[in-house]
Parts: sequence; C-alpha cells; structure tokens
Amino acid sequence: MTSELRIPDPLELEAAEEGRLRAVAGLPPLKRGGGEYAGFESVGLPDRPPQTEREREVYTLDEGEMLVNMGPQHPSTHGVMRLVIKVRGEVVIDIDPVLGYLHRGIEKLCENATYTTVMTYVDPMDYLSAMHNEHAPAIAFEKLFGIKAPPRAEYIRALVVELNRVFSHGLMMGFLALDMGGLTPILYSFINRDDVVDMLSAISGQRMLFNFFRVGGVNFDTNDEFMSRLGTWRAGVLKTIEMSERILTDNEIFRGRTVGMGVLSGAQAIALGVTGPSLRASGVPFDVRKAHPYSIYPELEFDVITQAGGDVYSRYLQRVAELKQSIHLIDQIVDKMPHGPVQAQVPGIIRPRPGRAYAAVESPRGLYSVYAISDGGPNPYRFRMRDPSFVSLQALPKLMPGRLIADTMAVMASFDPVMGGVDK
Amino acid sequence: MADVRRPRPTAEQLGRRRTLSAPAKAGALVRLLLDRFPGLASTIWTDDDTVEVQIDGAGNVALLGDLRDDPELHFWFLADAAAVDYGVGERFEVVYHLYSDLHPAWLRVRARVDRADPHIPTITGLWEGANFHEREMYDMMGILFDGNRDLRRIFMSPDYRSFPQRRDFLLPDDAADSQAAGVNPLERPETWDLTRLEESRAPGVMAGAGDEP
Amino acid sequence: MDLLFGILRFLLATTLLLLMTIPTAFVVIQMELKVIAQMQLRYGPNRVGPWGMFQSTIHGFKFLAKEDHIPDQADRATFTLAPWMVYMAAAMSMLVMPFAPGAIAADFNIGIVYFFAVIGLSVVGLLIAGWASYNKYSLLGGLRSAAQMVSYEIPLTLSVVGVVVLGGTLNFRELIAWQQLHGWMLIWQPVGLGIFYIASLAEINRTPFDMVEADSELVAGPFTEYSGMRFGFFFFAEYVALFIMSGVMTALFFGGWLAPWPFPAQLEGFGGTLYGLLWFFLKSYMFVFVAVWLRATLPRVRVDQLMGMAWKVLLPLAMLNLLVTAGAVLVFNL
Amino acid sequence: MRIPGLGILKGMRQTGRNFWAPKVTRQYPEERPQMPDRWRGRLDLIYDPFGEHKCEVCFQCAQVCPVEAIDMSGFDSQGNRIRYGLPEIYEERKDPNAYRRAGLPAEPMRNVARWDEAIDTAWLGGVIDGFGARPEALIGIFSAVQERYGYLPERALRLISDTMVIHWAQVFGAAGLGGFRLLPTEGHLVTVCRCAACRFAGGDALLSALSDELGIAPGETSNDGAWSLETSDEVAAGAIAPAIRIDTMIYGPLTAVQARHLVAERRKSAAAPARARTASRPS
Repeated sequence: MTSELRIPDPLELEAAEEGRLRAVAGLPPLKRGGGEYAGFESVGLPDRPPQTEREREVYTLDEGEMLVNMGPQHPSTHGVMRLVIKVRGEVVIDIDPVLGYLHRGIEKLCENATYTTVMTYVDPMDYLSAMHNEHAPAIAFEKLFGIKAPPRAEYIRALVVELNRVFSHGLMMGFLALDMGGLTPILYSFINRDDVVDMLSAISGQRMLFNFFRVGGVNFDTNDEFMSRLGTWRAGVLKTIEMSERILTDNEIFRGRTVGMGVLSGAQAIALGVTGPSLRASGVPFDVRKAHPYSIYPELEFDVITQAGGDVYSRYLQRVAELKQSIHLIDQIVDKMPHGPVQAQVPGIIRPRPGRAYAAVESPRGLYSVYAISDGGPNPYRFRMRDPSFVSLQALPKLMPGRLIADTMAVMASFDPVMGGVDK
Repeated sequence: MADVRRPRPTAEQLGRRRTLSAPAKAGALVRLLLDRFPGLASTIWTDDDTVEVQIDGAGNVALLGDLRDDPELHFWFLADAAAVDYGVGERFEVVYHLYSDLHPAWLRVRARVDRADPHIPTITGLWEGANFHEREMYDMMGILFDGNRDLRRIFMSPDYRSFPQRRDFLLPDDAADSQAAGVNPLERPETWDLTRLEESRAPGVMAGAGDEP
Repeated sequence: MDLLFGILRFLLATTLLLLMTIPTAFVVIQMELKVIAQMQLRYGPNRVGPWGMFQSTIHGFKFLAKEDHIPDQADRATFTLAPWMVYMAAAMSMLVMPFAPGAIAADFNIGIVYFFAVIGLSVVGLLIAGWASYNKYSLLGGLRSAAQMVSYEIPLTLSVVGVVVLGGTLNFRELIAWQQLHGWMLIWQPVGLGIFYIASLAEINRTPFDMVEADSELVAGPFTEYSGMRFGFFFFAEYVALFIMSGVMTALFFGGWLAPWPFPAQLEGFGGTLYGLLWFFLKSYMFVFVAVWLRATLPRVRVDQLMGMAWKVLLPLAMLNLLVTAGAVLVFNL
Repeated sequence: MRIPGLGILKGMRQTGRNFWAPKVTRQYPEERPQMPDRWRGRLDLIYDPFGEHKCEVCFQCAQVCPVEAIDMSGFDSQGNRIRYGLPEIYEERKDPNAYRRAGLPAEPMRNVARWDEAIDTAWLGGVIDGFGARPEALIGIFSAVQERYGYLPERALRLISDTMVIHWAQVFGAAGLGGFRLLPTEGHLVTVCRCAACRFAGGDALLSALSDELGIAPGETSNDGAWSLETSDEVAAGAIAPAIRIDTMIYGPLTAVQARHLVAERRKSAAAPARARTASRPS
C-alpha cells in the first residue's frame, strides 16, 4: 500500500551546496538560525503579533531571506489564494498558504436552505467538477430520506459525472502547462471542455453550474440532442487530448521540470490527506469508486490506475490515464444504460427523519464527501463538505522547501486545486 | 442564520439511537469493535454503510491511534473531520470519518466536546492532514485543539472575533450586540410589538369595517 | 562642408532607423499574435483592418493612451530611464544591420563587435527597471535577467567567433561577400548556428528562456510596475530585438541579402538594393516565425536549468567549435 | 534512450500542423451559438399549472438585488400597473413606445396610477403619527387612507414611504396585499377570489356567473360605471372558499347561484352612492 521512501531533505542539500560554493568564492558562511521576526508589514499587511508557533516560524527571517506574497491577485494561483513564500534568492524556504479570499460560507448557506435547494449552493464550490459536488449531497440526502434513485437515473448520474471528470482532467493538463509557460495546451483543453459543457448544457440546461441532480434522481432524462453531441464528441475526443499530450508528454523541457519534482511518498500523501489522482500517482490504489463503491460503479469494469513516481510528472500521467479511463467508462455506461424513470417518488413534504448520513464520491481532485445531519426540519441541521483540494494544499509547504519559485507553480498545478472548493 | 423562531431539537432527540440489526456489510466490523473496545458497546450505531461510535473528546487520540494501528482494524485513512454544534447549553461534537480497506464501511467517531469550554486534543500527530480541518473547525466553531501548533483562522480574517457556524451566531456578525444593525426590523421578531399589531388590523378581513350594511 | 554633410547623414540615418523600429515592432507583434493564434486553433485578431492587420498598431496607440503610473516608492529617475535604455539598446544595434547592398546605416569594420556591445546594454536597462520599481517580483526578474544575459553572452559571442575566424572579418558586408564566394556560413558552421540560435533566444528573453518575464511566476518580472508607454517601450524593444537577432543570424549564417540560388545574378545599383532587401526580410522573418513557433509549443525552462545549459552545454560546445574551426583554418589555410 | 530534442520536435510538429488546420473559434456576432433546447441561461418567468405567470410582481427580487440591477414592472393581481426601478424611468414607462417595446398594447392602460392626486398631507401625517410610524403599522395606515380616498393614491404611498423612512418597494409591496386598491373606482367593486382553494371549490363557476350577471368580463367596468368585476389572489383565507368581496364585505362560501343572487339583490337596492373621492370622513 505505501512505500516508505527516504527522501533527502532538499533544504539540507541546498544548504550544503550553497556552503560549498560560498567557501569556493571565499565568502563567509551565511548565518543560520536565530533570525528575527519580520512581522506582517513585510507582506504589506497591518502588523500584529504572530498567533501561532507556525506563524512565527514563517515570518521569522534569517539572513538573506525575504517574504514574497504570491497572490491574491497573481497570474497562476488558480483563483484567489495567497502564498506567503519565504525565499532565499530564488530558493523557497517555506510556504504558508493563506486562504479565505473566496470564502462564501456555503456550508452555512446550505444549513439554511431546504434539501432541494442545497443542490444549487454546492455547484459553485469546486466549479470545475460541479456534477461531483451535487452527487455527494444527492447520495447523502437519499440515505436520509430512505429512497433510492431509479437505475436509469444512476446511469445518467455516472455518465455526467464521468464527462465532468474528463474535462476537469483535461483542463489540469492545460493549466499545468500554462503555469510552466506553455501557452498552447490550455487552449486545446478548452476545445474539449467546450464540447463537454455544451453537451452537459444540452442535458441540464446550464454550462457550468448544472443544478442537475435531484434527491432521488436527476432533473432530466437524456435527449436526442445530448446523445448526438455525445457521439460527435466521443469520435473526436481522443484526438483533442492527444494534441496536448504530443506537446507535453515527451517534451524534454516539460520532463526536465516535472520528473523528480515535488515527490510525495505514499505514506506522506496519506498522512497529509491527499486524495484522488495525486494520491494514486504516489502509488496508493485508493479510489472511492472502488474502495467504497457508490452509484453504479460496482457494475462497471475498470481498474484503479496508479503511478510509482509520486512526482509532478506522475501526477500529470495519472490524470491523462484517468481521463482515458473515464472515456472508456462512458462507453460502458452508454452501452449498459437501462430504460425507465429518472426520478424516484419523493414525498411531497421534504422532511427526512432525524438522522445522519455520510456520502463520499471520487471527484477529479479526490475524495469529496458530505456529512449531513437532519433534525427532522425542512433544512439540514448540519451540512459539512470535505473538499479534496482544500486538504491537498497542505502538501505544498511540505514539498517546496529547497525548490525554486518557478517550481511552486508547477507543484501547485499538479495538485489541481480549485479555489472555489478550497474556500467553500 | 440560525432560525431563531423554530425551536431546535435537543441533543437527545438528535442523537437518539436506532437499534438496528447490523447489516451484513458492517457486521464483522461491529463485532470487531465490540471485541476491541467493550467500553464503546453502548454507543455503537450502524446504518447500511457506516458504523458509528461515540466517545468523550479527551479520548480521541488514543482511540483513533488504536483504530489506525490495529492490524485487523487498520483504519489508515482519515476521510473527514468536522464539527457539529448542538446548540446553546448543549455540546459540540468533532466527527471523524475513517476508511479502512479491510472493512466495507465508513467508521464514524463522534467525540463530545464541552460547549462552554471547548477543548479537545489534536490528532495532527496521527494524520498531519488533519491540520486544515482543525483550523477550519476552530475558525467556524471555535473549538480549541490542544497541541496543534498552527491553530489560527483559515477562512476568516485574523482579526475576526466570532465563530460563524455556531448555532447562536446571527447574521450579520454583530446583530447580537446592536438592536438592528443591518437587519431588517421586520425580520427581527423580538422587536415586534404584538399589542400594536392588534390595532393595525388589515381591512376587509374584519366584516363591517366598510360603509356597507 | 564634409563635416556638415556627415552630421546630416548621421542624423538622417539614425532618425530613419529609430522610426523604422516602430513598424518593425508592429509587424513582429502582429506576426506573433496571428501565428500563435493559428497554432492554437484560433483565428487571432481579425477585426482591426483587413485580416486584423492593424491590431498591433492599435496596441501601440493604446499604450500611448494609458495612464503612465509611477509607484510611490519607486526611484523616479531610474524608473524613467530604464525603458529608454532597453529601447535604445535595441534601436542602436539596428545601425549596423546589413539590410541590402548600399542599405547599411554605418558600415564600419568592427560592426559585429559593435553589435554585441550594444545589444548587451539592454541588461542594464532591465536590471535598473527591476531595482527601481520597488517590487520584489521586479527585483527577482531584474536579477534573473542579469544572470541570464551575462551567461548567454559568452556562448553567443563564442559561436560568432567561429564565423569571424572563418570569414576573416568583423564587417557584416565583407562577411556576406565571403559567403557569396564560399557558400553560406550555415554549411561551414552548423554547430555554431545551433549555439547561436539557442543563445540568442535566451539573450532576447524569448520562450523557452523567458525567465525574466515568466508571467506565471513573477507576474511580469521587471515590467510589473510599468504601464502606458513606458511598458510599451519594453514591449517594443523585446520584439525589435527579436527581429534584430533574426536579422543578424541571417547575415552571419544565411548569407544576408543573398538569394538562395544565383539566379538572377546579383543585381547592381538600386535594383540590387531592393532585391537584397526582399531576401533579407524574407529570411529574417522566417526566423521570427520559428521563434514564434517555439513560443507556441514549449513550456519555460527553469532558471537553474537555463544557467546549467549555458555553462555546462553551450559554453563547452562553443569552445570546441571554435577550436575545431581555428584548427581547420590553420591546417587547410582557408 | 531518448534522443534529446525529439520530444520538442514532436510538439512542434503538432503546433505546425495545427497552423494549417481548420480553426475552432466561433466568430461570435456573425456566428451565433446554437443553444440547447433546455438552455436555462435566459431570464424567463415561469407559469403555474393554470397557465398564469408565477411571478406575483412582489418586487422582492428587485429589493434584495445588491446592485439594483432589477428594474421591473407588471400588473398586480388586480390588474394595476405597478413598477419598481429608478424613479426617472417611471415616466418613461408610461410612454407608448415603452409599452410597445414591452409587447403591450400601445395605448396607455386605463388604470395607470396617477401622479397628480391631491393628498391631504397634514391629515396623512397625523395618521402616521397616530400609528407611531412603525413598519408593522403600515396596514393600519393603508386602511385609513383607503377609507378616506377609496383607494391608495400613489402620492400617499410616496409620502408614507418618505415620512416613515421605509423602502418604497416595501410600502408598495405591502399595498399589494388583498383589500387595498391602487386606483380609484367609481362604483362598486366585486372581487372574486382566485386562490387555489377557491378555484377548487368552484371559484371559476362563480366568476363566470358574476360576469354573466353583471355583463362584464373580469377586469372591466360596466358602462354606467357602477360595477366593476375583478379577480384577486387573496380575498380571504381558504376556510370560506369560494369567496367574493363586494367593496369591503367578504362573502363565502357561496355557490354560483348564491353569488348571482347576492349581486342581483345589491343591484336592485340601486343608486348606491359612489364611494370614491367624495368620502371625506375624518379618520
């Protein structure tokens, strides 16, 4: 399950190298330790005392170090996030992600919404996988209500969810390249994404925030428009993906920047709560679709793909492989799709019995779960969402010390965080 | 915003246990838990894919550590950690969801925390990744995790003073302090004067108010 | 009288060249916009003028119209100076550019030395811009530019030394004459050409070596705090430099204004100038196209990989190339 | 063994090939995207099962819009033209062109609320003071105003809004409650309840019977101006469904025959003085 990998501390290596170079150049070694607390003015904030040990550690600067604010407005922070980066020259010493710039209090909103309207609030969470965001609450609420969606609804759910995964992983390829300065793959990815969202809008009526899932089924059945678009897309999708692949996968510059970069061992990934493709790229075969099957996944044939490397390149390969796997899953789902209703009989007054339900789905970024508590009222008493990119961000401070500023962006993009989900 | 008009049920009502025959999916796990932790027997609850135990907050590290390290239980993955507020005068609960590939069920551990003095040991020693969850719980509910060396606000700004997901939190933040700051008086029942409402009756409903016989 | 004529001629030539940089930049920018768009399966600008031809021109006027903002704590004098230094470095190197027979502004005998001396000045401008902006991104970008350009000057110059040794002259016109006799330098110096192309891309901060700007890391490097026409100067200088580097490569390795085949034989007089201009621009813009093509394809190299490549690969290779060339010149008495 | 540069060349081959490939961009203004049938991206009002707009023109959406982007007008359940938006647009709304643009008949409706109403401001101020200028007293103030004028003149509502510092939309919204009239009537007003309960209890038959008896369609006034027939969503609670209201009196539950008889009786008693305008009873 986990491979214990002893990774030399890059900072130690870097310090040793720097010490050697300074000795060669006849310079005195840099003083280490005993730095001074720099305070928040150095990142342009009103000064205040540090609140925690960790905060003091980040804001304490040794000789030759400085703090750089990356964000909240920065070309490549995938939304609005601020990374406080402590650098020595170009070498990253420490990173402190500062979140909350996109915090909308969706959990609180959902606790004041009725069970049916919760679906509209969870959409803008992780806006690149809105279908997955709706899937988990739908399952959780169905548990609370004690109803089951009809089989055709489950198949349609799996279909749209896999379609969503395809474009999300495709975009990750593009964003990873864009964060490394490659301009073109992102536009090729958007060709694919545009086809998929057009298709999803043919079935759900919206392009981005679908509001498609219902408690006990889905909003609409498939129609001819959707199926014909699906057929056209299926015929050309692999070609579109290959365009980005040809530019990136074998490219020496791309490989040079990603192979061996940001290596996350399996044990480390588990401890940090990293899930999804990033975890599987570290060699841990954990996929909620297999580990704790939901919807119709037990009926589909697929294997859990893993990579051995755990580096940025493995995470990239993992996404590409899963993307292709999702396309095969879509083929299977379309083949097996039964006929029947798409919405179960739901009681007129939507008030579940008091109880608790937990439901997890495999979103493109990992384990997305919902914990809902009902008190018998018309709205959830507590509605908790666990977003995978929120948890994955913790890996960044662990991976970056000793690397360069340029790699921060590549490593971050390899976890594919979406700030809408991180900040809820 | 907490709906102040609708009385919320008490913790007893919410936490009342359904006595179910454990479904086959979770049966083995329930037996195993009964075997290993006889003290928790009275709190075990299951539905079709979840097994739930309730513990006291202080025992969370020991229990979760045992659950993780026991080769037969082997709950190696912390899927979620969340806090639940059961209202003023009641308690907080920190809810952990665990996964093990040996058991086809989620394990939910509900740890009680005193609401008046919300302290609970941190589990960042077991799973480093619990840090962000704990920071979020601190930020939203105001639960203090003893031993977490990075317990600061994560979503709200550092100078924020309140805990937005607590049940007694009214929107906007200082609504509890000022009479009508930012809140429409029509929506604040405590400002309604019911005696005056009687006088200002709606016309038409009262027969004989018009000029007709 | 001669002095007056000389001054007049100088003024005329420099004014013309300075003015020429602007349309050059427009053409190169337009080419970049359009070519990258086509490669990304887009149409690119197609609204301003026929086929969107005047998009880059409109960009230029847009710069003029924008607010020219200087940060509060910036060093005003150097902040203002920096764009000019970068732009002048690019414009001044135009002086020795051998466009066509009879169309060289200053045809002096150390043209190549002058060119490399002047083009290297732009690093000073970038460094100043990075320092004067009072911004950490700018500073990092400025320092990166200094490190990068200083390192790449060496393989760049060394790769040209091979050409010079072979041609026996530092004058562009004579070098082209040599190529007319012996065939293009491309045949004699293939390794030198490779080193020159890579190093020149790095020297003018083009993808995949655009560390200085690195928009996903450093926002816009030293240009972060610049706006309006000041930014426009940086912007123009970058694209003028791209054209200049392509032009110099044409002159050094691809026979300058020479037609790729001898027919029609080299014309004389004004006709010869026009014919030479045609071929010179054709070849130069071809290399601009290749640079744009690279930009559309490649991600950016990391800064340590960039430096490693300069010092560990290109420099030894350039040395070896020079050694072999010099040896061959000695042995075969070329 | 990888040959250095081969991967780069592979990528360049891809981009080079795409240089000539057909482009995928949509040239927007010329090339319109084909929106799916289920496209929900445009604003549209939804209809209830009876085929009527579900929008009740309550302006709550316009009130809560933080950027005041919503600017709407419509007809309330009594057929009065009501609107919400910037005051300077109100006049424009009365313009025939504005009607035409909104897809309405070009001549202004007969019941456009009037601006030139003379209001006894001192009296109104006294009423407001008497009620204590509290929002929950709005209903009482309205009923006082209606008792005096027979309807709620727009000027009076404005004055109430200004004096009591209550948002205009809230005042207007409260005035839309059943029982208040926003335009003057000359004769008697018969209001038939159209709430769901009344409809199920036979409200439709009631309406057609009354319409037959009075010889006018809903929303019309008889030729002599003595009788008007209207429908409303909320005449009374469902307990007395189906209900009608004659001026301020509520009757129900009624059968169609009873209703017809009731109105016929009233018509016979005849020569009832028109109650609007002239009423100047002190409050």
